[in-house]
Amino acid sequence: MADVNNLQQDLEQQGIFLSTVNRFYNWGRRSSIWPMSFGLACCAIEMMAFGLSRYDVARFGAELFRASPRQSDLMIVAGTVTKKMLPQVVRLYNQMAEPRYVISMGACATSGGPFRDGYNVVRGVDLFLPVDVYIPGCPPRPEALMHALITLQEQIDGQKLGHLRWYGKGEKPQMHDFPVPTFGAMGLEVDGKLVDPVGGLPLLSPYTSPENGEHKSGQLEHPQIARRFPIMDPAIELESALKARGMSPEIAANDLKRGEVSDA
Amino acid sequence: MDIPRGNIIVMDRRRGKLRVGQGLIQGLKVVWDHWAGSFHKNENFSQIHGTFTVEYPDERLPLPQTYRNMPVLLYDDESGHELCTGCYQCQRICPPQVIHITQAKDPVTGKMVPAATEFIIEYDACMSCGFCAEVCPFDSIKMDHVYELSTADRVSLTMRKAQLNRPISYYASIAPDLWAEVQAGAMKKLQGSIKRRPDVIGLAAVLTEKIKARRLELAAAAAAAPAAAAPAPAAPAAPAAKLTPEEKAAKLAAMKATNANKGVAAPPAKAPVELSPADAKAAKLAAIKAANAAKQAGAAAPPAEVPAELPPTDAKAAKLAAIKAANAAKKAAEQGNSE
Amino acid sequence: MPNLRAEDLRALLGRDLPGLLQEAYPLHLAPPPAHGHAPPPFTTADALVDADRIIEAALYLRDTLGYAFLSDICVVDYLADGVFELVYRFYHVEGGPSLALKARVPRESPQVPSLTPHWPGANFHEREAFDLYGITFVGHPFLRRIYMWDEFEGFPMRRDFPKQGDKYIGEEE
Amino acid sequence: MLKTEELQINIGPQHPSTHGVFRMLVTVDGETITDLKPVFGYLHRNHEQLAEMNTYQQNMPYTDRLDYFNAMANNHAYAIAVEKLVGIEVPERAEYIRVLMVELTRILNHAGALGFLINDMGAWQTQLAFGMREREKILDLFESASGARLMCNYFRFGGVARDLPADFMPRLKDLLLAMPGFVDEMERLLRENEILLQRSEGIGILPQELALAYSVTGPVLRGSGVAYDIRKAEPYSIYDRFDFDVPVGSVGDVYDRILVRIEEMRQSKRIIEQIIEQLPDAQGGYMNPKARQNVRPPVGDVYARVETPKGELGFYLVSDGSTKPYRYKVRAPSFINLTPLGDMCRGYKVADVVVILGSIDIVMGEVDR
Repeated sequence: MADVNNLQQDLEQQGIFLSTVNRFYNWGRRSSIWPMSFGLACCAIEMMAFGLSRYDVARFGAELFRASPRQSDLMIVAGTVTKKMLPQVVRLYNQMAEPRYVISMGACATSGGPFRDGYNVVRGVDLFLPVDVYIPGCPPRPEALMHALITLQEQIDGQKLGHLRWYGKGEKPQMHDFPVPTFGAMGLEVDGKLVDPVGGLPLLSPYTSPENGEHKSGQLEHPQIARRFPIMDPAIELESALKARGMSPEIAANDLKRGEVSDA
Repeated sequence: MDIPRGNIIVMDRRRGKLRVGQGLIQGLKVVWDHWAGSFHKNENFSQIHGTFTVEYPDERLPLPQTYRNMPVLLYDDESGHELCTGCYQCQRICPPQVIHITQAKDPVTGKMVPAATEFIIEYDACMSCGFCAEVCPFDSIKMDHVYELSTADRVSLTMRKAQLNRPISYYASIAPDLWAEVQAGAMKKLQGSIKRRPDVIGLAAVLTEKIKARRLELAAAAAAAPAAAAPAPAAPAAPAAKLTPEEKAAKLAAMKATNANKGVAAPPAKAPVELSPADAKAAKLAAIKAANAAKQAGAAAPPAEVPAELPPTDAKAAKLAAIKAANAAKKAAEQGNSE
Repeated sequence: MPNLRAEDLRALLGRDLPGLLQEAYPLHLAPPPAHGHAPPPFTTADALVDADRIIEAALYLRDTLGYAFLSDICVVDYLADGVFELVYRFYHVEGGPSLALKARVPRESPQVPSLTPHWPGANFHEREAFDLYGITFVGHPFLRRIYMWDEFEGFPMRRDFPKQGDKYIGEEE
Repeated sequence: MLKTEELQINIGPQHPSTHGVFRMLVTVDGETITDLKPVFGYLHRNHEQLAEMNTYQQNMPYTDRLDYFNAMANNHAYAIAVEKLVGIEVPERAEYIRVLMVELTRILNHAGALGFLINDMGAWQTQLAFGMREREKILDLFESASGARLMCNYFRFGGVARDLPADFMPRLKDLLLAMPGFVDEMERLLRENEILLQRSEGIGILPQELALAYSVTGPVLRGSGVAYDIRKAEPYSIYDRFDFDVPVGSVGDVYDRILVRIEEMRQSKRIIEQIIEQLPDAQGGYMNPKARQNVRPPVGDVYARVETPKGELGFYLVSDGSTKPYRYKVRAPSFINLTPLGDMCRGYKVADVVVILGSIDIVMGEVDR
């Protein structure tokens, strides 16, 4: 935090007024993150505990669990996302107003978790939505969720008003709806193409940066893992996933560079 | 019908005669009592009134010793040896199959060595069931208490061995009783496996000092042995073998230093200006981690933080090179011996 | 507390509903291994009844014996023998252990009369069996997939449905 | 009379009052419900298929995630089933610990379930906050014994994972001191509250015969006046050693189910008090030392059931003689208790649907598995 403040001060010394506005604006947003009351499975119980008397998320200004996606800033994906539920999840996310954030709570939402071998389980909600904070754990303690909230607040602190895509005009990448998968005979389909097929495990999300993806695929050269994920070629997977979503890689990457757009 | 040892109670739907508003006032009294009680703290389990909130970042609930969140690997503080022998018990039992082990091989003989060269746990799919810690015959894998693991980078949740390593002293500080139960057996087994570990296999990668010392020791031994038998041919081999690991270690240390600088010293906000996005992310992560570590009241800070910032490929390459160098040294020593 | 055992039920069914009981031939749980001895086949002591007359047997349990509480319907896929076995489990309201009725249907054309018109509680059990195993319950008022979406093809709990993961634990032992 | 057209409404799967991802296809005539069809599968995470890919031992943590409110009760049912299949004996002390945990689970489930029900009625979070406070205390106990708050994974074949920690009993006794006050307070808050009476009396009536025909179990069945409690009807574990009563309702409406749940909390407390008395004399350790965890049961099948807070949870296992179950079937109480939902709601208003659903007390992890 101190470093961020230093930077802010530097900029202010150079007469950049925007940074003060930034700070004020970010302070306002970080202190009133309204989550959507959106419980999927086990983690939702811990999410309720996080909102109730013992952990009391009201101390962070995030106690207003909104039932409507239109009124909420934060989607806590708390639990296993099944293929049958996924279209609804994406639809709900599409309905949320910018700025919007996603916390992927627990192992199931992050990667399918213990159920990732199931025929009806989505192996990571980040295959379909951009996720800001991941929490491992099954289920994570309410404190862990609070820590994720604090992490998210720190991310928000780093955002710059002038370069947020929802204030952008002209050149800036316009936010478009994320494609809602439809039900197919073998699994979920996007534009008639099977995504997340039975039998394979898409390792990387199209919404994390490509370096990360290659990094990971290069990293996991391990006999057991190769056996687990038999048919994957991450580069092709990324490309086809992006294509299937009708998105050019640059736009997808830009969408995700929330914290990384600089003022300069 | 009647039931043994008990009665069937038909619930009485009305306790008394209802008066208008009575129920509401009773209910309001309950709520009022809670409000009035909220000015003092709920001290123990026998109270139902009082403030119950734990103000998380500032105060924390004491965790029981048995608490389990994510598995970590232990190494011995003194010798620097890991307790893990790569026996695959945890990998077999793991219900979601998130543990992946590569067992170490003796570079000279090619035989299995009771140590793991790589140990991957996918934290992002771990179900925290604790079976791995339960079955581990060497008490090497234990459940950590740290739950503040949230991150913006899912890839960083695939933990490799260097990130999983924790000293025994750390585990003994979070679960003293549990460790005391198994300590004697675990240490005895560790001594047994140390004897069967050649070279620097099994030393925790974080302990660069220890590895360096061990290398020097080995090299000295290698140099000493041929020196007695055949000084002439061993002379060129020994210095080379001596130099390479040192070089490597120095390189490793330098890399680590730069990484540490990048990771901890660079302010996250400046990162985008100076560094590539991936580095910025790493820096941010490091900052968060550092903040966590600072929060964790000193003692509990896991020492595995620094190598966590190492790009694993580099680490791997360095390690590989180190092992190769060590092999070369060994071969030289053997040649010396045979001659 | 009523305490009928499976043998008693077989005797009663044989006495009161002749021709209903079938001989419970042993079932193979796995195809015979290439080497080593084959695991023993699965035999059951429960009453195995003609699948087409399951309603008759169930009503006998309910109306004559008083086992009115249909607790569970379970399908087991015996791939090696090419049959599905349905296990109907009944309880007496007074308490005591359960009685099970079993019926076997061929895997190619699994059809059983539905119990739902008589026990509304069988509704979801049968829909689940239809969804996951593809067993058709004749006479069911609303036989649709219950868990998977309607467009889904295949019956995922059948043993020949492709499995995703590879849990190899205990195989080598 | 005015002729109105029927209208279909989807409630869920994302709806604040449906206890998770549950969808109801409601046909209404004006405000009155003419038909209701539940739609499942939004949390169908292939529990049974995964279980057939796992070993018996590996399935224990998966059972936690069936009814994630009552992990201990699920563990109990599964442990009993496998023990019956293999023939493992459980030491007396372990049985006491198990029953203790399961009864604590019952208290926490009912405290939570009533809170959610009142929350669904529109009372926002008052009762829920009180209920969750007691729940948190019990979760603390669970955590100190098993290591986790929700997904305890505490039971093993032949006992429990580890003995109770030293500070468990004092804390439990403390908790029991608070328990009567808590239940009385809950009763004061709810029992005679006019608003609650109006929302729950005569709503969602399930007559006795229908309840039996629909095979519902647990508090829903007892609320309809059938005194069927598996702990009494087919005693398992050591339930035949305890004195406790079985509360039943007389009408079978939502109000009766609330009353039955409140009384069951009292009865659970009674059982726990008896356990505290008898536990020090119990023979044996917390674990049968001869019990192997990686079991290899003989070929055969078994059905074992327990009374979880929600009803009859049964496990049907078929063994092929290997370490993995050949067939693993869960008879989930929440799932079957939903069967009569359509009949219970027919003729009531749309606003009553969430109340009736709340009074059934479902958990989607168990419904969809």
